[in-house]
Amino acid sequence: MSDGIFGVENAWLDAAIRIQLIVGLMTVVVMGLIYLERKILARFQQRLGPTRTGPAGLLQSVADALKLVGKEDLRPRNADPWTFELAPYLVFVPVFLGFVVVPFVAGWEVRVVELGLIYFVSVSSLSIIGWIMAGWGSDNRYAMIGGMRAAAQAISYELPLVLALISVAMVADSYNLEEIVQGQAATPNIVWQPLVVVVFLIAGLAELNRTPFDIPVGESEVVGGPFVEYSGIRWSFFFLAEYAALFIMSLIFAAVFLGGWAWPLGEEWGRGWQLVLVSVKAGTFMFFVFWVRASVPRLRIDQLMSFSWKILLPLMLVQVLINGAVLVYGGSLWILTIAGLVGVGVLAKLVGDAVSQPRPKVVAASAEGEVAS
Amino acid sequence: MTTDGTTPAGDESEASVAELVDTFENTIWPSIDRVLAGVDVRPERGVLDLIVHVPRADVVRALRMLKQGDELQFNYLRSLTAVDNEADGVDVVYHLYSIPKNINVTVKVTLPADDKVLETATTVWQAANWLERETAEMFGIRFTGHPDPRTLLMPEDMTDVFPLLKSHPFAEIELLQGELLGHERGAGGDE
Amino acid sequence: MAITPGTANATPTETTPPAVAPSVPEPFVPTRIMPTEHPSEISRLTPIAPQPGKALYRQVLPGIMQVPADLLLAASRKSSLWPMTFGLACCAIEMIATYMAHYDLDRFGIVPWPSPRQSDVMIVAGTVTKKMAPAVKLLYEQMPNPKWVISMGACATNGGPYTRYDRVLQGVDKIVPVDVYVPGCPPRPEALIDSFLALQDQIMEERSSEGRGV
Amino acid sequence: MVTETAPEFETQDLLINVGPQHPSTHGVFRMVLEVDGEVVKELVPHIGYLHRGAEKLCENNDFRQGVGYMDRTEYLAAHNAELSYVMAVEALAELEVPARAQWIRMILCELNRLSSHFMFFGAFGVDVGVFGTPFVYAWRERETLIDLFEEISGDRMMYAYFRAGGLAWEVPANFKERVHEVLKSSRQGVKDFDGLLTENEIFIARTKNVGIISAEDAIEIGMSGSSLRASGVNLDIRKTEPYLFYDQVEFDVPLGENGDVFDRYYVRLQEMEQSMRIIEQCLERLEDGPIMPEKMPRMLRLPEGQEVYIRTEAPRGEYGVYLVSKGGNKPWRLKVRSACLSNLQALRQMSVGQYVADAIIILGSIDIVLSEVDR
Repeated sequence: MSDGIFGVENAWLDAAIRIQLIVGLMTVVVMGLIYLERKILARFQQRLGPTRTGPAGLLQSVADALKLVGKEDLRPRNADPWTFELAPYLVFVPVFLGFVVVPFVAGWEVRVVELGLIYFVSVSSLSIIGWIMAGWGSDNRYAMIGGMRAAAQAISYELPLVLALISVAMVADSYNLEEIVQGQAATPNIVWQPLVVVVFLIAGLAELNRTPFDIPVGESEVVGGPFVEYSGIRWSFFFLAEYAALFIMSLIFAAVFLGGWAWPLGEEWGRGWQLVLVSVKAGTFMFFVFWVRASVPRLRIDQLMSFSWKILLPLMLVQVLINGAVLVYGGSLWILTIAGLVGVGVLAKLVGDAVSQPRPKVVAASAEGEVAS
Repeated sequence: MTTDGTTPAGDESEASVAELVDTFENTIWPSIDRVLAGVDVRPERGVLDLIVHVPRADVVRALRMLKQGDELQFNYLRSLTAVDNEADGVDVVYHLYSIPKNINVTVKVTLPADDKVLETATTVWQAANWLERETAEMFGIRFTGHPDPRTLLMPEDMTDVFPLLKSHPFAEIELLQGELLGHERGAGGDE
Repeated sequence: MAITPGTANATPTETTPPAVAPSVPEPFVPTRIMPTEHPSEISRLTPIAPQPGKALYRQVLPGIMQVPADLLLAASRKSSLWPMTFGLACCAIEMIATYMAHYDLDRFGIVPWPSPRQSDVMIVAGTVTKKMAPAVKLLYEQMPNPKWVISMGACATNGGPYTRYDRVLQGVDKIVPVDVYVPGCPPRPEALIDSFLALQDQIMEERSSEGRGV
Repeated sequence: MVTETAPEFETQDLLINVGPQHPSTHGVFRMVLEVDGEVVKELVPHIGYLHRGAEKLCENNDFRQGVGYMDRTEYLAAHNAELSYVMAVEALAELEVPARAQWIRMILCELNRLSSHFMFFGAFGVDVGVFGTPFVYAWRERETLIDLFEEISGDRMMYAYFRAGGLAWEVPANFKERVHEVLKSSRQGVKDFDGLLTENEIFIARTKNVGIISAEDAIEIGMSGSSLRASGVNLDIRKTEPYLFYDQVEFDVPLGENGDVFDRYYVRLQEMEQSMRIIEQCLERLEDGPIMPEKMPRMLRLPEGQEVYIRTEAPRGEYGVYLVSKGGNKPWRLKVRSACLSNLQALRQMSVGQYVADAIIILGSIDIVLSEVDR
């Protein structure tokens, strides 16, 4: 148990200070993320992104936040009052609860929880209730459909996510995030579990409701999904929760798969280098999410569900079986790597031939082509 | 009366009669005349394609014969509209095209100005559905037997205004730009 | 603020005894021709009056703090105007052109948002017909305060080339209070960017007490 | 392809109003979907929100002023719309258009087909779900095309450049080099879209075997243009009834096989390559000469009691102009045959039984322009 931060002995006071640090860090980071996403997406589309508000547009998200605070607070007349009011908090709070276990740098997590991974997964699945409440409470058909879709998607992608984290915990032989990170001082878990990394990326995208899985909030179909009726500060809660979830998911990805602050030589070079390590690794996950959002179309709800239940889940079950067999009977960990790579090949082949056909030949009828009527 | 090519015994000089009665030899009139044997049809030479006048009573019968006949196969209804000629009624115009034969014909039906009722052509082509709804609400024609006679472009409860009729006035400009600057209405060249 | 014709400065000065009573130019009232309304349409086309907001933060803050608060809020509103994706006709294509890479409204913090609840500006881009008018009014009511309307193009300003047809509403300001008019048919993307700059100046002017005060 | 759900638990159908204001209805089109879960049981389209009486107003203006209304009726392909109207007036007034004007008209119509199809790819990409990249790619190409149109006619969208008898004024001197430049960037644009969307697994999964319409139904409903050719019907007015000099250039007409959303997308992609081929051939055969007939009547008066129905192949399908004149300088009746109106009639038949997300894509694949639907 690390001693209190700033030498504070009282455990409660220490926890309170750390939580305040996290909340402060979170608002700054989320605003930076919103600005970064707009800039990076603009760059993907050969645009400039916000440049006018503040130097190079840096104050853009500050302006957005202040404007949203100043907006009128609307509630549809026949909306269900309590569910409508409470939905933003039920989406926002679980994401912040997840930060208790996140290992930023060697001693800087809020609490070292023995079952850290299980706590993170169970807390992050609470926000689905908020989505459904938002969908149901705002008495709008689009919101209703968006809410139902969000529920279906979150449940069907929760299972592969949990199994992925379990199989990594089996390799790292502990649920405590700090021990998982310390165990990776020599080699990060991505080496042992390549298939699990791919499945975690896919399921992570689905959990965050990002393209190609942004079906609940797909603009072209359900016009913003459950958030259609929210405006002003309530809507910004949803918006901040989405980016906070992205931030926490990228930190967990960095910690569990890329070795967090331990790999390479994290212990020896002290906290400064560890901070650089964690931010670079989390940054790659976030850049991957922005990149996918700019280039991949949206899946349909039935394809999304069948992809999770019929492909991701069986693969993860097989992976857990192989992990168990190798770890119990003492085989070398390299067998896991080979099994993982074979799994990635199987996944690619399943996705590949299920969908794409040879390039369609469109018969070009010359002038006197006969008429197929 | 079907012009069977022979000129009626008239007293005009031979030359003027000849070019008066056009025998449409290079158009598709002969085959149409054969296909529409039972219908009293009057041809007219259009600028681009042949125009055929069909009496109101058996227009749908003629259209079905034109479509189903294996000689002409007009299986594509290009467009259906109406022309308001004020005093002498409204004529409904069908532009047909045969994809296999690559030929065109225009079928016209004149309706008297007082009772504008015509049998629907949706039984022959599905394309006529929306075209007839639009023509009905714009000219005040009632197509009997139309599957769903709601208005298409006008609001649902405005079934008594027919904008494309010549009698329907153009709207007056409510506020002229000049008036805001103090000129009286009609001072400028506002005719 | 619509230009109110000649009321403010028409007061004659009493100091010099006027040789002849100064003829106060009575304001010219344009003869407005009543549009030919179909009975069922009159109820649907009643205009919406702009209602000023409540500005709760001004009741909370002490006097001295109100000026910087106004400035800060107006500056943030000015630099993050979210229009609603709401194109009617040809002007919508020019509006899309302004969002795209060549003219890029994102530089000004202007991002099109699909739902009226989260948007501040309604760009009426195209001809407002009398069948579409109730929908435009509904969208305007759904937008939270402080909201602004840009009437883009000749059709939205006064009916444009389609004025002489009675199914077309001669100007969207007949049903919704408009802040900025953009001339052109369709206006060039630069004109739309200029209208946003004009709207931003207006927002900065409106921030003090007698402005919209929202 | 949708499995029948077990009937015993009673579900209540939901009425969704995809209203006049919706990000992917390409303008003011409204459809009311009756939805059971995610499957569309009934679709009722409502149009007329942009009915602004272009036909009635043309009757009040003389023949030269009608060109402006044609631009605004089909605002994505203004040249093609102007072409039909101008050819109708010339047919009635028996005006002989010089060869150079016809070649320039052909080049501009094909260039406008390119810019209209680019707009379709941009809007369709956003419907399928990519956040904005196809739109920006499409507009990068459209901006180069629009710059060229602006150099020629002085306006970005409403050109009014074709006049009864020929063209308004001479094209700029460097016309040929500019067109070659624009073609190079358009070729790059078509390659980008081919890479971005055609090979994309999720795009194929979303669009293959969705919204299928057979050739017979398409003909029965009166569809035209790429949507009809995607169902395998070989009907292209540039081939069947050649106008301008289309019979002197050779090009192919791409046909789809099973008329689904992917075929409609892919036929348009192929058509763009054919258009570029046509433009290159036209550029070689373009020679100097007058662009207006010498003896143009000062006040265009048309003969008494004549009528004509001219149809040309616009990007969305057959754009026909039926012009009736009873003498004088104003048309007695002008009817615009809108391709989108007929293509839209097939929407209900294609979308019933599919998912809600598919109904949105099917609407996008027909590529409608609302001011042409409602005129």
